[in-house]
Amino acid sequence: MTGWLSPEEWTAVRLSLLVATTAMIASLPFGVLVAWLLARGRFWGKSALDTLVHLPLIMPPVVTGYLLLIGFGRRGPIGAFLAEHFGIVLSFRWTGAALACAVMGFPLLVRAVRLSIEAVDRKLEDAAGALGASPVWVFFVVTLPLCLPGVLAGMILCFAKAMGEFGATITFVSNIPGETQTLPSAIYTFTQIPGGEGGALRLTLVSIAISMAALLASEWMARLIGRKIAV
Amino acid sequence: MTGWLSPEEWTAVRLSLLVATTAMIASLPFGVLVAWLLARGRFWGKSALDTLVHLPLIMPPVVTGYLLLIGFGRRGPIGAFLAEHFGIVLSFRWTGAALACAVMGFPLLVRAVRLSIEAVDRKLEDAAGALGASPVWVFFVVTLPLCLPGVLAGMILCFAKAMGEFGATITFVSNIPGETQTLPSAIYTFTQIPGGEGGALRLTLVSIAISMAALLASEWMARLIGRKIAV
Amino acid sequence: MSAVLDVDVVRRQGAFSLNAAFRSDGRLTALFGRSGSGKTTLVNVIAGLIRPDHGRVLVDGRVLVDRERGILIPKHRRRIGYVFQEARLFPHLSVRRNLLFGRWFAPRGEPMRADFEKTVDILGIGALLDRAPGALSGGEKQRVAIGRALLSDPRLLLMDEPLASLDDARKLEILPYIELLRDQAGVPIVYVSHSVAEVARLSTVVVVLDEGKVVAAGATSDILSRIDAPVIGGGPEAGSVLEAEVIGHDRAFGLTQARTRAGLLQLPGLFAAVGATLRVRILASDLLLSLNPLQQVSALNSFRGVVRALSPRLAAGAPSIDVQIDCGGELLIARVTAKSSELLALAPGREVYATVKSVSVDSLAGASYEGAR
Amino acid sequence: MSAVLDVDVVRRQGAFSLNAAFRSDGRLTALFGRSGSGKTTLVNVIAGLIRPDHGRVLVDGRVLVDRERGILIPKHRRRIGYVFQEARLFPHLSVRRNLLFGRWFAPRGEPMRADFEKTVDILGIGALLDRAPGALSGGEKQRVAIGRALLSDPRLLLMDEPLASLDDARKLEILPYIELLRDQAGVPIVYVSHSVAEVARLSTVVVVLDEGKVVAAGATSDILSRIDAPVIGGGPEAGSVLEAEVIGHDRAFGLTQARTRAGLLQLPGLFAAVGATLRVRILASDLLLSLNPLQQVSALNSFRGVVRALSPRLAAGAPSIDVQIDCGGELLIARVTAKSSELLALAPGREVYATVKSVSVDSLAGASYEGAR
Amino acid sequence: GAQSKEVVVFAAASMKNALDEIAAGWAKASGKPAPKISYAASNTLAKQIEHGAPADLFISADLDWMNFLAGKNLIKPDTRVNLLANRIVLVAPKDSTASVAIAPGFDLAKALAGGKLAMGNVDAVPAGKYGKAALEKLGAWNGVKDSIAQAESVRAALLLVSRGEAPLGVVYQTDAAADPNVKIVGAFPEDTHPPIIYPVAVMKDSTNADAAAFLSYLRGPAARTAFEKQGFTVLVKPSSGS
Ligand SMILES: Nc1ncnc2c1ncn2[C@@H]1O[C@H](COP(=O)(O)OP(=O)(O)OP(=O)(O)O)[C@@H](O)[C@H]1O
Ligand SMILES: Nc1ncnc2c1ncn2[C@@H]1O[C@H](COP(=O)(O)OP(=O)(O)OP(=O)(O)O)[C@@H](O)[C@H]1O
Ligand SMILES: [Mg+2]
Ligand SMILES: [Mg+2]
Repeated sequence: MTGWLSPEEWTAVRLSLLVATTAMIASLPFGVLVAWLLARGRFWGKSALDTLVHLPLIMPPVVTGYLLLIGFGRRGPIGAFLAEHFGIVLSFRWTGAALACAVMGFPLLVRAVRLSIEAVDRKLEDAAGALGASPVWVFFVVTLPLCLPGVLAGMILCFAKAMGEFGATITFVSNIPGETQTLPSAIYTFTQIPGGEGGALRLTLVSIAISMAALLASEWMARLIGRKIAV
Repeated sequence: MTGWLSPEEWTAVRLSLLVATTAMIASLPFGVLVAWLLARGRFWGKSALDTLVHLPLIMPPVVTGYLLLIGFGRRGPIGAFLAEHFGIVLSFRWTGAALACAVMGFPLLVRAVRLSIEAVDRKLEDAAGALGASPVWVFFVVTLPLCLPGVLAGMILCFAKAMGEFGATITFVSNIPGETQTLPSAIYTFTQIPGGEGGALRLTLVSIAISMAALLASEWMARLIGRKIAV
Repeated sequence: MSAVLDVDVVRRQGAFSLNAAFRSDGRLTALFGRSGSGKTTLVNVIAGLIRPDHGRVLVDGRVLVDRERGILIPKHRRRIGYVFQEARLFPHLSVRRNLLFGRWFAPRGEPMRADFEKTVDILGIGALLDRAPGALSGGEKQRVAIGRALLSDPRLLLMDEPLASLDDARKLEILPYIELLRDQAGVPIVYVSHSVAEVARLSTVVVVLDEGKVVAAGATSDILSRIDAPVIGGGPEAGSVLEAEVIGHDRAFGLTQARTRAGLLQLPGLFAAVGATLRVRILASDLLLSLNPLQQVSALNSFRGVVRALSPRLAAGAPSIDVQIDCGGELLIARVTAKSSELLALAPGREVYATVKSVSVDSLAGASYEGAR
Repeated sequence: MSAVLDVDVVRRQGAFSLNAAFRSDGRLTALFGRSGSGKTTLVNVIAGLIRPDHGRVLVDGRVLVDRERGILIPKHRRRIGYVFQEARLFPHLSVRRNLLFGRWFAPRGEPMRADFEKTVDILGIGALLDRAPGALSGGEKQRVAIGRALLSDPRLLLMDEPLASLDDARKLEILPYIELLRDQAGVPIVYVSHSVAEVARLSTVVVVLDEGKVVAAGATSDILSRIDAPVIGGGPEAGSVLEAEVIGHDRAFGLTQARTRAGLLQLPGLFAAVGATLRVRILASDLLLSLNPLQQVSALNSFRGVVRALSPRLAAGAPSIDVQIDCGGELLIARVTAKSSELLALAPGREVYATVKSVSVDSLAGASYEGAR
Repeated sequence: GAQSKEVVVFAAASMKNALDEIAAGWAKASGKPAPKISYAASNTLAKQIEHGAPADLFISADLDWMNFLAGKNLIKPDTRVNLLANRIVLVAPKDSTASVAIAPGFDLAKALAGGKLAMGNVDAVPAGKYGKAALEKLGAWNGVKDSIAQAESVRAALLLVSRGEAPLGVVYQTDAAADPNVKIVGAFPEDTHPPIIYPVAVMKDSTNADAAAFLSYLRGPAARTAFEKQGFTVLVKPSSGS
């Protein structure tokens, strides 16, 4: 297969895996938190938060990417702040690609987790509370384990999205080989040149193969979990 | 507000609503069916179906659009078949845009419904079966009502996605004002013009407003349903 | 005629394996056994919720499943009313719709045997009809579940501890209704219960399960009068069951007179025709033994008999002795303290009088009670 | 000393409103009442799962909630062991982890009062420890739920029909353990049950609810001997409760002798020190009335008394008469048929002998049974 | 030196084929690491540079976006050069029988016969803008302006024609030449639209000395061959070693 993909393409594959995995893992805690807030919280501005979470879905990816560029770019307010205080530079780095993918996958992650949290029987949470578990503990020892299927589904959606996302990525961090050129960006580039179809197809198949592996792994884990918590 | 948007932009707004609503409604039965198959079925090729459903998420939208064009275009096998036998022409029509949006939203719809179906207590389905309901009836009178929150979530995800989708749409059915120029296409156009940010922002806000309304409506319905089926 | 219930099934689940074979000719078959003995599993097999690994289930001659012959009637074609151990109400439907659920699927044209108004009335759930199941108390849920099963117009009724969470008054109202269903509608019933009183009252056949196996099966009177059958709790509820024929009523005092092999019996008034046979149950602890007939005493029933055997008990409570007395061929059991046994010098062959108060005599299957309300 | 339980709460839910005020000094307070009378709601208020609209709850002097003073201790700080009406086990945890759940959250350092091994043993769930709750039978779930509550080392135990779905033998094993907890560990218990026998045995104070209101509250003996208190089932379980003082044991026969105001009583043997006081319960239907003392009879207890009142009953079953007899100041209730009443010419003022078999005497709170196993 | 950093080039996506080859050639010839080339739409790249993208060299597909950066003072004006030119042509599917003579006042609508004319977005995509200008100049615009299928890129427009969705399309000669499923029906005279120019410049913030070297290589003979192979017209004279 090494012969089948050029070294740059291998780089893109590796980078995509890195970006998708990072995006998935890094957005997980925030996604679960937001999902919990939306599922169980009662606070002012909940609808606003809900809309905000859905924004990357509603807006064309290019717009999302552009807003990221404005906000998190080297000269953007958040980007400058992060760079200055934490030394985190996102613009035109793979970390920025991960951010873009995380943002794009966020609504999917949140929705899946939220649905699962809403399906958790509150009576069990009450029972845990009565047995001495504080709300935070209840969340970690009852709610979270019971909504693992949703967390898993959200993660795989986020991962798959990250494997396919390029509109926001290319707009935010460009398409620099070895740094920000993920598989979808590479595929996109192929579609823009005469005779690029073959290359695009090849890379698409690679992307599908990777996602399929991730999907199978997640289904397998979900089955394991499902067997454990079947009532 | 009429003065705020040009007549063509109004047309784009109307068209987007039409396309998103159609995509959402038309994909619903298939989405629910596939979700049910994935959640409850045991058949050969289930993993393949699972991957297939996720494809639009994994592949860059342009590739999806490209494949749609190849399959459903005037000369594509399915497109030719549909045109010949049913008189359904998708290329350069808003129906094609709806198809593209439906395909792009499909993984989100399916996953949400599937999660909800998986959360339905099988004991209730058993109870319905014992009381004389055939599996099909069980699905319609027990499973489906109980997973309405997921169906609703899937629909809103699909709708939001349709409001933001343009990569596949524009590749498949191009950008014909009044026919296939949806809001995201119009926004995209603005982003391509020096100084077009203002216009892009304006249309993005319109898009957000619409999706927010849909979101609030769905949350409201979910609460109604939730209150009804709270155990 | 074929047996009402003919079961011979094997089913493994985890470490537990059900291996139950029995036939029952009773319209109401009680399943009895300790927690975890496989009652629910067996009922689920009959309902079709669980597929047996081997064997067959026939109800009224109809094959529901026969693995060897490859027959497996799907659960929704079995026409079953199942009262689950947990209520399992449909949370998205109102109480009314839960109750009517089975009706949607009952074949049209056939007249419904259970009347909605009446069932609702007896179960005392009239005020709940428009509520959601989530807003019901435990006992209310249970009652709705019973109603749902009864109203599905079943050809077979499976009841898994249906009255467990109900108060006595409520039980007393529901029991006659189940009897009515059994006798008048002719619906065979499989009834799981831990209450000997319920079982004794309702069932004609008892099947006792232990660790997935049938350890005893037969007529209720036989099974329940076995002393100390360890599986039926051993404790306070041992007793004897007598066949009785109604010979008259004493309307003035609200008493019914019946003849048993042991002698004449006066019991709380029943609506039963003269000549009807019924079964009555006398608890071992309710039977008073004396060497001479008692005079001027508030107990109307006294039988003369001969002690057949003494079985000391050391189970829960205190040491006591269960005395078997042969009264005209009927075996009665009396539980007495060791001290009384000694005082009366009880021994096989000794003649004694066994006395029981009318109010302590439970009449069982075969007769309906005077309306309780 | 402050009351063990001091409740005065108002709570509306839907059409139902709970409006309960009572104080209890008993270590075990029984909640009694028909299905839907508000028992679970009240228990939930005490547990903190439901917030009362008004009022307060104090346990052993500690304010759990006082809406007027704005105090509301969150449920996880109340140190409660709650056995829910439905088991509510955590489906993702093994039985062992379910049992140990409460321990994770109990403050470190304090010694645990309930012993894991012993509790598991008494509940008979040792073989289930590594199972998932989904693979348990109904009764097994219930037992694990009881174990989970006991092992959480609670400062207050709430039990909502904990033994409803268990067989008698199992109940007899678990009851003494609850008594032990109550007496030795000193954990106050609120116990919901439909079983008069359970309530009579365990509780010192009974609170009777009806339609959300407290219709009776007081010492168990007072409440349970009220004739026909309609809320407590009316039916077969009416009886009287006597205070008794242990005066000796008859080890040979396994009997305990006790003195009551009505007279000397012999009852099944107890582990109770001489001088200890206990309460015994005699069912109205177990009491035999005669005009003369009975001779040579297998009943060891006979009291002389005077008829005080006759109350005819027409409730479930058959017409009968509840006779109140004053025996040395203690009021006993006997249920007899109208016919017997006439035969004996019972009327206020008439002198009678009331006889009861030792095996029919239940001893209640205040003494533990001789080990049942 | 050998330790020098790669040159980062931001280039219009349509140049990938040629530029990849040229970059490899330069790396081999100079011994420097191969440039990193980020291909995307010119507007995207321009806006990224505006927001501080680390580009050394920018090759735009039209003058507008280079002017945009020049206006923001983000390029080194003295390095700016018009590198390539392209032409727009009218294409039809390979099996098409349409014959159109592009001339002032020609009836394009008739040639479409009710079908759509595939173009890049006429407001945004350079090829679309040029096409629109040409059609206006030729007086054919009003006849077809309601029959335009505006694609997101010129490649997508080409795809519509090559898949037979649209009977005609306006695309770059470079793209048309490479697609075996289309044939060129006619070329638009160069005077009917603004010149189609690919300008290049070194960015103001670039500190990489190799950028200038690569730029001059782009203007060299090796590059010319590669560009011409893809159908571009090279505008610069062979560099005299600037
Ligand atoms: N969420 C609710 N909304 C409205 N009414 C409710 C709700 N929960 C319970 N009720 C009603 O409140 C009353 C008391 O319920 P509760 O569960 O306290 O009864 P209970 O005494 O425990 O009965 P049971 O013995 O049947 O368990 C019932 O009439 C019930 O229908
Ligand atoms: N899914 C399962 N997997 C493994 N073992 C199971 C499963 N379900 C039940 N069992 C075991 O099978 C045995 C019989 O269970 P069943 O529910 O039939 O008991 P039961 O007689 O109804 O008891 P109870 O009176 O407590 O309801 C129990 O020991 C139980 O632990
Ligand atoms: Mg069971
Ligand atoms: Mg309750």
